[in-house]
Amino acid sequence: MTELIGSIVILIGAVFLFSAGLGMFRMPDAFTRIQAGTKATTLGNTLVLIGIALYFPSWSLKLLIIAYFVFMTNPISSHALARAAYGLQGRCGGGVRLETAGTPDERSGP
Amino acid sequence: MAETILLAAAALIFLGVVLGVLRLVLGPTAVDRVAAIDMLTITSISLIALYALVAGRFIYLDVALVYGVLSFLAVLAVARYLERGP
Amino acid sequence: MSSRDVNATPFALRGFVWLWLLLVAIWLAVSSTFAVESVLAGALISAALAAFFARRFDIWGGIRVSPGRVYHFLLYTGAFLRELVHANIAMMRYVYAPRIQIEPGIVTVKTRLKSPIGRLALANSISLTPGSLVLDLEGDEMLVHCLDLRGADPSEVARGMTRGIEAPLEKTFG
Amino acid sequence: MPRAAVIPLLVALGVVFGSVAINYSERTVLPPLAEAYVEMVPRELGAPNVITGILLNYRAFDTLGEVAVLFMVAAGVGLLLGGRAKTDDPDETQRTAAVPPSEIVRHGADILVPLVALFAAYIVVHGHLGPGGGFQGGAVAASCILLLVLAKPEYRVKFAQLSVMESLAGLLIVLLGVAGIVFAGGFLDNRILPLGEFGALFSAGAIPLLSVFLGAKVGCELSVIIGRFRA
Amino acid sequence: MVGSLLHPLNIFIVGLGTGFLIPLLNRLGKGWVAAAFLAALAAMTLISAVCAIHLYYGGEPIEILTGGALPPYAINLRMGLAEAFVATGATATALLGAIYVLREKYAVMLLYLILVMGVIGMIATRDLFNLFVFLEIVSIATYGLLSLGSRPEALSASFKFLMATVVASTFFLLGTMLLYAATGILNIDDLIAAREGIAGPIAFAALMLLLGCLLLELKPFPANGWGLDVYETAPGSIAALVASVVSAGVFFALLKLMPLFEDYWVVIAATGAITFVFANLIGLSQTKAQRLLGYSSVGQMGLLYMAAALLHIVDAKAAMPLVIGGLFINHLLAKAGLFWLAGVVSRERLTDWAGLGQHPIVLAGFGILICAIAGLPPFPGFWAKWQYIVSLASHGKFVWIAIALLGSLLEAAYLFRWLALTLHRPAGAKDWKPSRLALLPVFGAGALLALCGYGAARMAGLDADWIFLPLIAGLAIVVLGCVSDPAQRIAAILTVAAGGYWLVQGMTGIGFLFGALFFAGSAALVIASLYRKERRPGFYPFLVVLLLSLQALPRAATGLEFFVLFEFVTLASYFLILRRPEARSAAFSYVLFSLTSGYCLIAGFAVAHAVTGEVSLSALLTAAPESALAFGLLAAGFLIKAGAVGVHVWLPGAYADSDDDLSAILSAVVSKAPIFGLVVAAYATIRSEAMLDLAYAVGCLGMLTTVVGAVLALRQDDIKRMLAYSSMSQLGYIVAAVALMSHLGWVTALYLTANHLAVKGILFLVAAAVVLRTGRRTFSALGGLVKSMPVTFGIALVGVVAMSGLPPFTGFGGKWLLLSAMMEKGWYLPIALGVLATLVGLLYMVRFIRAIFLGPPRGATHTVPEAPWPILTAQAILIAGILIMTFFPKLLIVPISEAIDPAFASTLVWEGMSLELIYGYWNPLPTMAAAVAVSLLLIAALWLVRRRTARLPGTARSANFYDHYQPLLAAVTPPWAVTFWTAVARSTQRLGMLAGRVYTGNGQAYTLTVFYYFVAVYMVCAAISF
Amino acid sequence: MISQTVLVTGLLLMLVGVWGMLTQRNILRIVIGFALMGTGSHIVIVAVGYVAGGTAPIVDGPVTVANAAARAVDPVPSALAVTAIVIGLAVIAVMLAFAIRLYEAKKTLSIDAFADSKW
Repeated sequence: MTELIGSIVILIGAVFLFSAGLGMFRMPDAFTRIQAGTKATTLGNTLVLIGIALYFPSWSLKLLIIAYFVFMTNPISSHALARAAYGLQGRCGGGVRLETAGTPDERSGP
Repeated sequence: MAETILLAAAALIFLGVVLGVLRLVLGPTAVDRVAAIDMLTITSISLIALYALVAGRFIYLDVALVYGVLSFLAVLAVARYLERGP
Repeated sequence: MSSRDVNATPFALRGFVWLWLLLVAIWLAVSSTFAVESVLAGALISAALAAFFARRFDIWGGIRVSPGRVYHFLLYTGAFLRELVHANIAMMRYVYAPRIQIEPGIVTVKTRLKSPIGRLALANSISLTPGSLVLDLEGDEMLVHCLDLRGADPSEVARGMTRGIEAPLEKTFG
Repeated sequence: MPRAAVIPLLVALGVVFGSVAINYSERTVLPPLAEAYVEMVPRELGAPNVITGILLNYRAFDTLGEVAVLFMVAAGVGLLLGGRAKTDDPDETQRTAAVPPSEIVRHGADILVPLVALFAAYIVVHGHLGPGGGFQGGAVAASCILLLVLAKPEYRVKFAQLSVMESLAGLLIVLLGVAGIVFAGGFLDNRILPLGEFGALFSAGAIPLLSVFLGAKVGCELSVIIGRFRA
Repeated sequence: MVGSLLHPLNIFIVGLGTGFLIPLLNRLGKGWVAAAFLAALAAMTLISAVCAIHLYYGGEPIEILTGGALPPYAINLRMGLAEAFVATGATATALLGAIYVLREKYAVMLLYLILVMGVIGMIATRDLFNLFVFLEIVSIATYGLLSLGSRPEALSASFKFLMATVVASTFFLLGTMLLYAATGILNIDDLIAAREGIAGPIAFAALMLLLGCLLLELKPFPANGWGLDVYETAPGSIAALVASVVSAGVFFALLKLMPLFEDYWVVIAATGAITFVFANLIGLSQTKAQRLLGYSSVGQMGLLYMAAALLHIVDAKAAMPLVIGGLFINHLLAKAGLFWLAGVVSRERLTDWAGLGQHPIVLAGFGILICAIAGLPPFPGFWAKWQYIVSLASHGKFVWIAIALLGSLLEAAYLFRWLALTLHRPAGAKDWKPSRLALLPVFGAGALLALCGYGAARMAGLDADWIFLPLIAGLAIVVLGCVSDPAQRIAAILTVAAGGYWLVQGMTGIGFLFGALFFAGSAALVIASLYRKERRPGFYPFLVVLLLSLQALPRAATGLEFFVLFEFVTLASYFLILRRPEARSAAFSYVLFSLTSGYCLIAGFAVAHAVTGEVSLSALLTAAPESALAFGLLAAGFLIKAGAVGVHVWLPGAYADSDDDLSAILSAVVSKAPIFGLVVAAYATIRSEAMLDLAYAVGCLGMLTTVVGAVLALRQDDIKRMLAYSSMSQLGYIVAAVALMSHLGWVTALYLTANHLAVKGILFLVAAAVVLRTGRRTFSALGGLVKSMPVTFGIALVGVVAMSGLPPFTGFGGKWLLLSAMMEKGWYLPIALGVLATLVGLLYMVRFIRAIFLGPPRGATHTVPEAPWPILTAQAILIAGILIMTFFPKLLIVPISEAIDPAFASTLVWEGMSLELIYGYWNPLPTMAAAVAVSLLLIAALWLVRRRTARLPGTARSANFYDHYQPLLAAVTPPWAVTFWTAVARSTQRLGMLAGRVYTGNGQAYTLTVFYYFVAVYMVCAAISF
Repeated sequence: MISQTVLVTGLLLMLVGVWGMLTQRNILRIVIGFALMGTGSHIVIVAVGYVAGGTAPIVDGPVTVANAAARAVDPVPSALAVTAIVIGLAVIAVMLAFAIRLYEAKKTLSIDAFADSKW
């Protein structure tokens, strides 16, 4: 029974992961892609790990650590990425609405 | 039953990966690509964990952990690189 | 790495203890075994690492534990998880919509938090919830990118982001 | 390079690789050498991880060479990048300072670095038990330095300390190898220490020890390399 | 305990241990680092050397086990004799070169040390993947060391190097793994044992990847631009390391895996051949020192693996140590030495090297290394090439021999041109002082080369140590020269005389006759050299080497001995000619033609050896008729050296532009060496009619040379040039006489040889005296010396009469004998040519006397003193010889007949002719009477001419009596030969420049070439195997 | 089947790397080409070691000393891959260091600017 529940949890996680991929694909600009793609995965990943923990309860401690680690790192990396994108685009004040397709061109070289 | 569901889950995740890879290839900017990589790494952690489950091997989780550490650093490094500009 | 010359010792010692305990806990979780030699090795390694890092990173020195703080931390956790699921589902609506209709923008969010770890937790929480993404954190202002600002008041959106999270965090970390 | 010149090459290489790929058939049994390893490593070395057993005993000479490679790269990159004038390019330093990492990244690093270091230690000492070992652990350890470098502009990699550490670790590895000649069957033989209980943390002879030295050395070397690239 | 300390495993422990220790020691101080570094290198050298010695004396190969398990499971290494030898060479070279990096940062020493260890690992390991690891260790150490060249072009060259070698090592990795996939084996010994089973597309691709990597690492043409750029731009010490030590490791790896590539040996050989030829071809047009050395290195490696593959093909296991080892050690030490020298000199362009001649020590080192690279004796490359050619000749692989020789010739061309450039300092060249310490490794390499050369000589089967006598004597004279100049001169004369006397002792037959001639001529002419009062650095040592080698020549019993001495003669005379700045281009063409001749000889001896199966020269006697090729090659070689028409272009310059006393020696004595060789070679033709036709062709060529030489001599205005062409003409007679292959012919040949030796010695010394006293050397600027130099005039008259075939002196008898012998054989065309040549000869000889001595005096020449005593003494001795031969011909002819009797006693040619018959031609009174009458007529004619010029003093027409012949002469002797050879040289150089266009300097293009090279190797091998 | 897929992936990655290193102008991109080629070769190594239905050769949990030989994949390529990866990393590090020096020398990263030595 726990296995079935576990697998269903995993499936839900997989749905989130898939939608992250879809968001990544469909969203119009870099910021929104980061929003949809890299962060929606967190929940999906957590759910998958929970599902696995239901299969093998003895693994749960380590899975917890992995989940914790992802929770720690994922916002930091996406923040750094967004900040970089923002810096590339040029700074503007708070509350300003962004052009949806206004991402900067790819730069060549360092 | 559970196995079928797992299979479906794996297929879904795989589809997500394909979409991510598409974004990685299409770009158009470096930030987009890195964002795609970021997304792919987390998805990969899930995939590795899932593979550990299927193979029934606890030790594979170590791989997921190390992978998480290193790929986080990779994304952070590229982000910092982009931030410093050309 | 900043070092504090004055009254460094008690601060560092407190940091050492918390870091050590955290690391031992993580070690045990990661190795998932309670064999004597493993625990011993973990304790030793954790002690060494804690001794090495606690002096260097003052963030660990700011941690204090009391039942009230633990309670507020749990409150924060619950609020955050709820927010996380909520935001993810909201995100799925956008993603699966036939046409993505969004109006992204940037809002400024003010925060009262002072302790580094608290500010970090707040920013991470905001970043982790899809729909908002912290672009920068300077002083008491946070620049947040919002996925959709259609028909919403930016300041209202900003207040909504910290609601339920900031208060328990302030109680926990100061 | 004009693409017209490259395309025929890729076609030709594709033919070569294609002949390999088409004719490759998946193995169904282990080749004799591998089978022998799989049986010998747990039995003779007492290490559950066959790969580590191979790397740190049977093919330890390779591993030593690999350590030498990293050592040389650390030295060579130092030669290439270390001798440059510190402030030869004002632009460069200014640019680095212009965009300091955000507070989130800095404090995130504060929290993550000890964690990552712990993972590194875990991976190094579990080299003979799980999918880890000196190299992997060393790489993770070096990623601590990378994290610091990324998150803290004021952080300076301490090349002198690192090079002393890596030298000491290297010497210890060589000494361990020599000890293998004196006390066991040959150069870099791990059976200079008791094999211990199979699967325990302290087991498999000198493999954990070697793994720790390797981890320290690789970590230092990669750190030096990372530090040199920071420019 | 000592044994275990010297175990080869300790090389790795010491190498890595010290490497790891160096950063720690650096905290103590730089001195510690340098000391540990040198100590570690020395320990590695010592261990390898002790292993090599141990194995040489029959020790078992030393197995190095690691990991406490046996080979298929654990990595094992092996120190066999070959491994130990190569390792010793590599470590010794590295130790010598270490001096140059002692001042660098500690990281450099660390990289250097681990690189050397890595090379030994490549040499010793028996595991394929371990080989990859060591390959990478070596590569990465190289990359690190290349960063020492901090100029932008050095950096970009390093990056190109990086790109290409990374691709190559990826090939190796992939190949190793695919081979493992196909066989499940990583141990090289097991792979070789199972090589029959290595089949199928995957294994094939794996083998090709491995082969491709190893070939590419050896820098084959055209996929080697990256390597050349590095050679050009890296510091000399690092380039030396890459070119010698690193290449040694890669080459040995290829050698080790050679059995795996059994079906593709021919591909390897072809790769090497293409590389060798093209690298040297492109080397011809280089202007930068290190790039030139780079081409040479690449070429040498090509030769090395071509030889290795070919010896595998012909299964000549016994020859392998000498050929491979010799070529290897030769390249290793010599190339390292040259790169070091380039680093010490640090002048990029070749032309900037001019003026190094100011430093005899530098020059000596440079010369030694150049000779070694060019494959000249006594260095190991020479013996190795000899053995290579002998081994291949016995399997009929003539094309491969030709390729090796062609490439060597091209290489020698640019090397010797470079050497010549350094000798003479243009005005305003910068002064430069070499540091003694920096030159130490260069000389260390030279000394090791000499040592290895001796060892290689023994391996090549040379057990006649007296062969080295000339060199040792020369060395002794050099040492003496540092003490005192007069002592050196006296010692040189005494050495030549005493050494010659000692050498002649053991000779018999024709050898004895030639030996005696060489001895007498050398002893007489060397005295003349005393007339030069100034210091002549390098002259006496080389003179001693030249004359002693010459005198030793007839003593040679085997082809090898003969050839070695012949090369000594060539080399010593080359350096002697080169001493004069004006003779630079002459010396260059001299050495080129001499080397060509040498290569013909080496091939000829090798073929002879293959046909007869014996090394002895006398075996040629029994060799016919299969030895037609051998005879053809030998004859070609000797004819080139004798200055036969068509290939005579080197001759006038070499004889005329060298020092005056040297010209006498060269023309009188040294030119007889090829005659002796021809006599020896002609043994081969005795036994078959077909071969005698060949001899006839040689005879016609000889007579044609005589005519052309005479006509050309007539055209000259320069005294020495005229004498030089005259020499050519006279040698033509002798060649024809030898080619007669009859008893009478050979008697004539020897008789003419003796005559020419004496006469040309006299005449060149006359020229020397004239030049000394008047400072002029053209006929148009001289005249009337008879009053001021009467003795010289008399001597010259005797010489001219003796040479031009007029009675009463020896020349007459010689011509008479020759014509008789030709009549006997029915050679009518040569007779006609001979008569024509004699007439022309008469003309130019008359001119010689008339223009110098009898014509109207010019300038203040009538007040000059008589020739100095050393010249007169030498001339007196020679005249004494002529007189003896004139009045007591029996003294000469009887021994000659006796000497050649065994050769002809039982031949077809010896048809019923008897000794009495010969004397019948020679003695009759009428002949003598006619001769006296003709002489009187001649004197009368001369007197008349004198009267006429006296009556019309100072008119241009009478002064240049022969001017009106000039248009005619110019019409009949256009400079065909010179034009032809110039065109050959030009087009060769142009071809080289054209081929050099593949080096665009673009790293990506080079990488692309690397890939295409692999694909080409793959396709060719696929065509071979499927 | 699995190993063939992986093998083809590795080989294709190598080809991509080759394409990149030969057609790109920017030295950093060229280095990336090399890195891709190296990674491709490492993937090939791993593919070569796969045994149908095998699992990691680590004695733990379901894999016991007794059934290891039957269940494990070939450990040799994995062991070699570790070495190869480290070496590949080292090489890339050196290449990047050279790239930095090249950039400093000429203030450009275009490979065409570095065609110094010829003929």
